[in-house]
Amino acid sequence: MSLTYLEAIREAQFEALRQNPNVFLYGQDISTFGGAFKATKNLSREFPGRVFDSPISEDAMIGMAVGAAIEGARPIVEMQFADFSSVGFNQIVNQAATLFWRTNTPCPITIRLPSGGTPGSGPFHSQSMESIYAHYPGLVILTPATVEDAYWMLLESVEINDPVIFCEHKFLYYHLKSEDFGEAMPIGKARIARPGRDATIVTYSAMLHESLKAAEELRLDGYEVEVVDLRSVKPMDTDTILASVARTGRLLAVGESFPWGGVTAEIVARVSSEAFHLLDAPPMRLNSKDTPIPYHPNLWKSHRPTTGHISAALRDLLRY
Amino acid sequence: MSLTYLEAIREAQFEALRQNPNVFLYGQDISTFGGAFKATKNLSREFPGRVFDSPISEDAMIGMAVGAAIEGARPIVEMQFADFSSVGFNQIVNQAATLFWRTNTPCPITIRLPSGGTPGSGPFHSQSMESIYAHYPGLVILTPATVEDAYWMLLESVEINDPVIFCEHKFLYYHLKSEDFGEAMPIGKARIARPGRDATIVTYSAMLHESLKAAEELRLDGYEVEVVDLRSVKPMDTDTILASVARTGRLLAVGESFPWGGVTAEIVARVSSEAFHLLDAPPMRLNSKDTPIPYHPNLWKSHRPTTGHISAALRDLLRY
Amino acid sequence: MLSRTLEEKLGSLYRAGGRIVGGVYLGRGQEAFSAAAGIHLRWGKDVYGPLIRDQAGRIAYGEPILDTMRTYLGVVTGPMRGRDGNIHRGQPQKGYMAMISHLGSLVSVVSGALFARRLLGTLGDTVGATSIGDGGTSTGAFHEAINMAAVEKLPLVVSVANNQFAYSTPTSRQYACENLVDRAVGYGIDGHSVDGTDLLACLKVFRSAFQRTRAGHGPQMVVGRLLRLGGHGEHDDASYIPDVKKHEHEGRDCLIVAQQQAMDLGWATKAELDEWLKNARREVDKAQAQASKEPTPDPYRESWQALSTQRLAEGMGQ
Amino acid sequence: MLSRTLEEKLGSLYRAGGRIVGGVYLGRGQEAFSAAAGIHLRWGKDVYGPLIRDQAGRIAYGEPILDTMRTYLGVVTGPMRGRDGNIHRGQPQKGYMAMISHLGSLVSVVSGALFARRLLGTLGDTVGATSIGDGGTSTGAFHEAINMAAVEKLPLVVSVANNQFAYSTPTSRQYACENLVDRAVGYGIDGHSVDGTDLLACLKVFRSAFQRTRAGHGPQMVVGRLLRLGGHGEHDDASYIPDVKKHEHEGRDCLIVAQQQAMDLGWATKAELDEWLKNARREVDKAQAQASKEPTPDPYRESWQALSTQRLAEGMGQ
Ligand SMILES: Cc1ncc(C[n+]2csc(CCOP(=O)(O)OP(=O)(O)O)c2C)c(N)n1
Ligand SMILES: Cc1ncc(C[n+]2csc(CCOP(=O)(O)OP(=O)(O)O)c2C)c(N)n1
Ligand SMILES: [Mg+2]
Ligand SMILES: [Mg+2]
Repeated sequence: MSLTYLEAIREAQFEALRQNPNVFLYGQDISTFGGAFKATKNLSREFPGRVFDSPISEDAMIGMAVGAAIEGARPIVEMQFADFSSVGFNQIVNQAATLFWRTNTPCPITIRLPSGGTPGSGPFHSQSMESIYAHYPGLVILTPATVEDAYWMLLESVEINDPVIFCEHKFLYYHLKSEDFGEAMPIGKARIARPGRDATIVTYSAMLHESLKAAEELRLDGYEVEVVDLRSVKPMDTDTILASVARTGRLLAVGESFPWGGVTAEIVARVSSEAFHLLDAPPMRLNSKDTPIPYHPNLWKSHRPTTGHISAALRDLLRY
Repeated sequence: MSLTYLEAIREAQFEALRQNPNVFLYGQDISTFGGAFKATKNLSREFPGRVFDSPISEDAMIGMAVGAAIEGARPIVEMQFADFSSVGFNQIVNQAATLFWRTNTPCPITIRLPSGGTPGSGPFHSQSMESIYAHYPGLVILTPATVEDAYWMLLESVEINDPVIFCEHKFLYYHLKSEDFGEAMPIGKARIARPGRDATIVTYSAMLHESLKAAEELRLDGYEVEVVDLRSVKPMDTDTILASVARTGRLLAVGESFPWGGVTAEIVARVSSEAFHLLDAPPMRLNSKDTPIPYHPNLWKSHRPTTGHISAALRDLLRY
Repeated sequence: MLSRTLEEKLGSLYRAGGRIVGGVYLGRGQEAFSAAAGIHLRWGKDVYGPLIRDQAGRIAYGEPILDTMRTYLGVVTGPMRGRDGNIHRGQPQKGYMAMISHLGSLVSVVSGALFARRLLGTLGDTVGATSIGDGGTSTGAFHEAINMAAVEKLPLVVSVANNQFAYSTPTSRQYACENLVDRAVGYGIDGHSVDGTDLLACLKVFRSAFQRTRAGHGPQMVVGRLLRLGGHGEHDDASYIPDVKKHEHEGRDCLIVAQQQAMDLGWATKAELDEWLKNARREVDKAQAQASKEPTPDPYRESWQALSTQRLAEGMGQ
Repeated sequence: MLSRTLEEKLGSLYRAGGRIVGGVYLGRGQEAFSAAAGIHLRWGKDVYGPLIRDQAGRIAYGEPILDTMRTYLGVVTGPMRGRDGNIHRGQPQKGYMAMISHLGSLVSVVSGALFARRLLGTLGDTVGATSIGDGGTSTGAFHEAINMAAVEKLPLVVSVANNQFAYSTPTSRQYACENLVDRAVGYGIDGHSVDGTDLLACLKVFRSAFQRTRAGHGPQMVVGRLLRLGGHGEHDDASYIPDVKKHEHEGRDCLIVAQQQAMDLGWATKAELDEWLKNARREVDKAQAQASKEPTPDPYRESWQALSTQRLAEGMGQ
């Protein structure tokens, strides 16, 4: 049996609903219809009365989840696309994220954001918002890159007593497959997705796979590039990053969100500040371009980093 | 005559209204009442029919400004506090910021965000959101630190054919005074607020003044710290930053927004990537703490960077 | 006059019917309602902010079919130059607003344009119109914008196409009132209800709504009851639309109704209608042929600049 | 019974009247309306999400005066521990929600709590209540939340305190309908209108609203017409409130009205009322004296952790 990343997300929700009667799902078209991507397929049938279609009201959806969490429920909220969470932004960063700090009341909600670009999706169905949410205190930001992580991290999200922004990547939904869900790895730890000694790529989500391909390309040139999969961008596992850079002396941070600030700037800033002496070359970063995400696949392919861009950056980095 | 930072903002709006009949003001309580901070005091009387009280509808306020800009008007929108722009977030980052790129139609709107902390203001009347907005393509983010910049940059904002997020700092409203508005300096250029040779602080807005005080403290220890005032965080004047670091070899980035990602990470990442060889010590950064902004002044004083924190960081940096 | 109007309308309906290759979110079943609004708007003069299912309204408004085709095909000659696509197209400088995906957020933009025109003295007899679906009425953006338009008493007509579903979500999970038109009184604006499958009725109600708004009575809300005859997008088989019987009346095809009306009133014969359809098909084919020949965007020639102000652009490429 | 209710109410009104040192946003003129809602709620049982001007409602609900005082003084013994202040206080674990500043955004939180109780089987006969001002009704958050509560048919009472101004903004710049209660029908919920200066009337209308919502009739909207007797905050002299005459009726002090009502109905004599006032003052003074002695927060003992999950905290201090 082979499971996709999308199926892993469904299965994790199935498991969460099965294990804990306090879990419920709330989102647009997620009940009978099973969601725009079918991430909740059949769940309304398997768990009657626990999967709800919501009105098109992202602000109220998050607010309602916060209220439910206060009462001991553990809601999983699906945003139809990450991009639409901009409408629920205030409730996420000001209501959910501050609740515990202000009132000592835990806020166990999981917000699923179908994230990232796919061809032809355009400026409003392609965004990667992890950099935005990670800026705010009080949120946990997860960015699974594998089928296994999609499953285990979503399941663990529901157990976490804080608001989790679960950035699942739409490009991986069908592309990525695995035989089983393997072993759980704790949230907060990065993973060495590929060991190497000449340079370190720190990345996450769909960019992991582009990076792995680039590392493979560089192997043909005789380089061993280490690839670190962050898994969660906040908390960010600085120790694992620094240990890798200690081995390789070279850093390339790769992300799919917009280039100004965000995950890759945070990676580079941490490494430069905390492990300056370990660096043999200037740290580099690679992001999407500083424009909205283009509709036409020709443009889109150039907008986000892909294997070609990453290989080219690596060559620059290694040449230094 | 002595003018405050707040008066500069009023005067700039007066001048904008006077110079250009297409300018109008839209915001909560800004008409007869003159705004929560009196930044539009008397303007409704001086320019009848051009200063409007809006309903409490931040989303629609921004949308309406975009529509008006499309028709050739040049709206200045006041958010009562920067924090409330979270409700207009979607219209800012997805409607206003993408308009030109998508449709080739300029979007000359200025959004004034009374930003930053003051004692007792708490989590929702103290935020600095420049790091959030700067992440998005299509926006210009201004962060004036002086009375002169408050005046000239606001006046220039209105002339810019793109959406401008004007982050004016509430702590400076009354504290900061100047004899006159001096000379305009173009947006996009940073300013050496204090020359030095031993270390560079790159900062902006209210943190400029804390940084200048810290630099003064360090002078007593015999150090000459250069202080760069970014003025606009996006575009960020990398050339001026790098030229300063070339002189001093040491970098400390100071900002008031939350610590994860954002302006200081961007500064450190740029310098590390583009001028690695110029650095004699690991670059450092200083931000607010990673919690909501506290209500009680005791906590608040420790939450954001102040002279003491900056001096301590500088000493670490210089000791390296 | 009415006949002429109707003629244009039917033409547009046909074209909307013989719809575009690559189109994804269709307005099948909503053409009469959409076109009846669009026909009251003057291309290049009035402000129009159409939504997903307003192909018919767009044509009635005056958008050239070629622009539609170019946008769907993403060629650089189209108004969106491949940067954005399909239903997001528009030409804001002409008053033809380009929606973003976030439902509800276009209403305030259309309002802002009208507000500015009044302020700048360019309003004249122009008006604005925009649309929303039953689902979109649940957004805060929609509420804020309607309320603001009411406060500003703008000359705006808002069509609410209640097609009984928002994607798969039935109205029972979207709102709890009897009829969405009941919201009008709470905003202090005029509300109109109409059978959205009946072209003549739609024309009539929109004519009166536009008259009223032009006469200074402020925003008008027109709620049309109809049914989306198809999936949400072309990928969707709409298997969740449960009992066709339940939707018997709204479920009738407004296009067939309109043709019958045209014949009954003697505005067109069956032969003429067939001829229009043929012409429409020909026109669509022609546009498609033309657009297909045109160049798709080239990333190396793309400016990759989100700002219009060159000197402030950072050019943060890879 | 009614007498007892009223007694508690008056007590709370008095306390609300002899209000707290350091308080900034007062509910003067709104006590009757606020308390009439709060009195129907059971501390530790029902869900209450009060807003800025609900001091009276909070007391009627059962919040200890000492918590109020501690929060205003920012001492660590208060429910907010100096981290947040004044009107933002609450104890969510008890069903007493702690508002954030963003108007409208608490309504969905209160709804969510009720939704969860129903789902988890803990609802029983409990209900929820929350408030909004005339200005707050313009927020998208408010609209989305009310609509959602209506769809979910939650046992929720929403008080709309129409005090004629939002900060300085008169209702003519806030909405265009006749009466905000006209929005109820558009949400498909019950609407009630009341003279917010008349305690007896307020008690009556809220009693019926709470009865109806408890009986399964879904959300209830109660609109009270009144006037804010003072500035928006204590820094504001409200010089923009133009013609007192215009607001003659709403402008009367609900507290005086209530006292008169109590005496007319023989529930209390003038002497008793005076005694209550004295007691209230004493209680407030006592709370103030106690809270003043308690420690303010110490940044060195503060955890500076925004997450409850220790192992996921980054501790990004300076
Ligand atoms: C704010 C927001 N949330 C979610 C979506 C995703 N979405 C696109 S269309 C749609 C359904 C719209 O339903 P309705 O408004 O009734 O219009 P219809 O498709 O029926 O014409 C949804 C949920 C969106 N576009 N915007
Ligand atoms: C979303 C949002 N925008 C702006 C504000 C700033 N603000 C605080 S109170 C207030 C006026 C509120 O008026 P109303 O709702 O009528 O309540 P009242 O003060 O009259 O009781 C405003 C604009 C806010 N709190 N939230
Ligand atoms: Mg619909
Ligand atoms: Mg009010």
